[in-house]
Amino acid sequence: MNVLFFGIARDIVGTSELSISDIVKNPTVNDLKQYLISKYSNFSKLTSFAVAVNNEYAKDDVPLEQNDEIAIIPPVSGG
Amino acid sequence: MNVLFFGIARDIVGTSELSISDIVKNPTVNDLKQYLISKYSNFSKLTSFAVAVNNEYAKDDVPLEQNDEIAIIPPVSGG
Amino acid sequence: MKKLNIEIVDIIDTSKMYAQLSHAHSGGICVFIGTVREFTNNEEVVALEFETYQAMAIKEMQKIADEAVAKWNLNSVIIQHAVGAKKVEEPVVIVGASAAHRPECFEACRFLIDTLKERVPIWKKEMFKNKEVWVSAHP
Amino acid sequence: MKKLNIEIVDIIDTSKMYAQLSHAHSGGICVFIGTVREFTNNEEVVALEFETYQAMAIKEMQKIADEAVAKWNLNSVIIQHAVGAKKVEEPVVIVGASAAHRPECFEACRFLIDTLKERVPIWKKEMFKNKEVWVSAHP
Repeated sequence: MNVLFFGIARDIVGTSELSISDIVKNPTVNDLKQYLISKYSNFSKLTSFAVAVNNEYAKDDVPLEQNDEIAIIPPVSGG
Repeated sequence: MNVLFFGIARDIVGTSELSISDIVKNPTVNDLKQYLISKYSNFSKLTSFAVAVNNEYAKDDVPLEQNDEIAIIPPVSGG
Repeated sequence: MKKLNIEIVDIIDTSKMYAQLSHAHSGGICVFIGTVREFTNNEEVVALEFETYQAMAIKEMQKIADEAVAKWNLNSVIIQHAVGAKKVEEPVVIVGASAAHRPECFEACRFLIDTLKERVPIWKKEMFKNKEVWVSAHP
Repeated sequence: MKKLNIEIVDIIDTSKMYAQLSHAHSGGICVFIGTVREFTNNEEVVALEFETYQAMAIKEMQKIADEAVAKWNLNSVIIQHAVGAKKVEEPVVIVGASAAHRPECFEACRFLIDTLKERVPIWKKEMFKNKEVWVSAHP
């Protein structure tokens, strides 16, 4: 499963794209969040972070498919 | 006493500047308004009209001096 | 230093707006532009014609700008109104304010246009196909 | 016909704004421009650096524009955000709405910028002399 990282999330993992294989089977958005927090403790220091699936904000219970475009969205600050 | 007319006030008197001599002595703003309404009845059909003295809105009791710049301000509609 | 731009013009050049309003101490700029609309009460407008009592108009616009600067601590203000005949889609007025934060510049910009419409001696005549009407003149 | 302009750009050209927003059915246009401010909490800002998740940002901006058009019956909307490094006094975002009357275009313009700041995946890093800070990242 490929995951894209932006802003401070990219700084935390040290790359803009990560291939993740050691996650639970049939993971949900929430599983991915927990995975990231357990691997990179700095995610728990953020105000919050969201997951986008195919360019849309996704709720915690959304299942992640192999071909989805998945991205980690730290707190936005445009404008 | 010279008086300037703008917008519909100019249309009512038919000129943009009028020299008025047959008004009461030491006239006030209110005297000028009454003079105009009596001479040109269409002034009474306006929503309202104001008098400016030396480029400032003037209240009814303000006395008009010979050298003042006096102007009739019908309802404004800029913008 | 505050930047103020108060003018009566023949043609409003909206492309100059940013240079007139930007400021190192500002994070937000709000601008309102009034334009000629094709229809008024379902009647087709051919043009609007504006005239002004220029010396007094400039004085009133300056007062409005000063009031806004004092109330919202603005860094820049523009108030420009056009005179003459304006066709559909042409700009007739532009007001704008720049401030440190966005709530102030929005509130100030709204105040500028609302107060201009109440106080500044400018008159608008709507030119329809078969008649001309001085706006707001009659009840 | 509605005019919509939704873009992520390197440099915002404010001089095109009027052509993008003017409309024969509009009497009012309201525009907000966000700019780089010299100081944040009394610390001097050298530059702001913006990055975006472009495909998603465009999609979110389109949704925001659609919501505003539906709510206020707008004739034109622009939403443009810049990416890359921006220096003091440079524009970083421009949003605007045109409508028949001014209350609608003011309300819609405020909605556009407020909602963009809440939802659109764009990130701002403040570059100070001795440090860099991702805005809003930490509580």
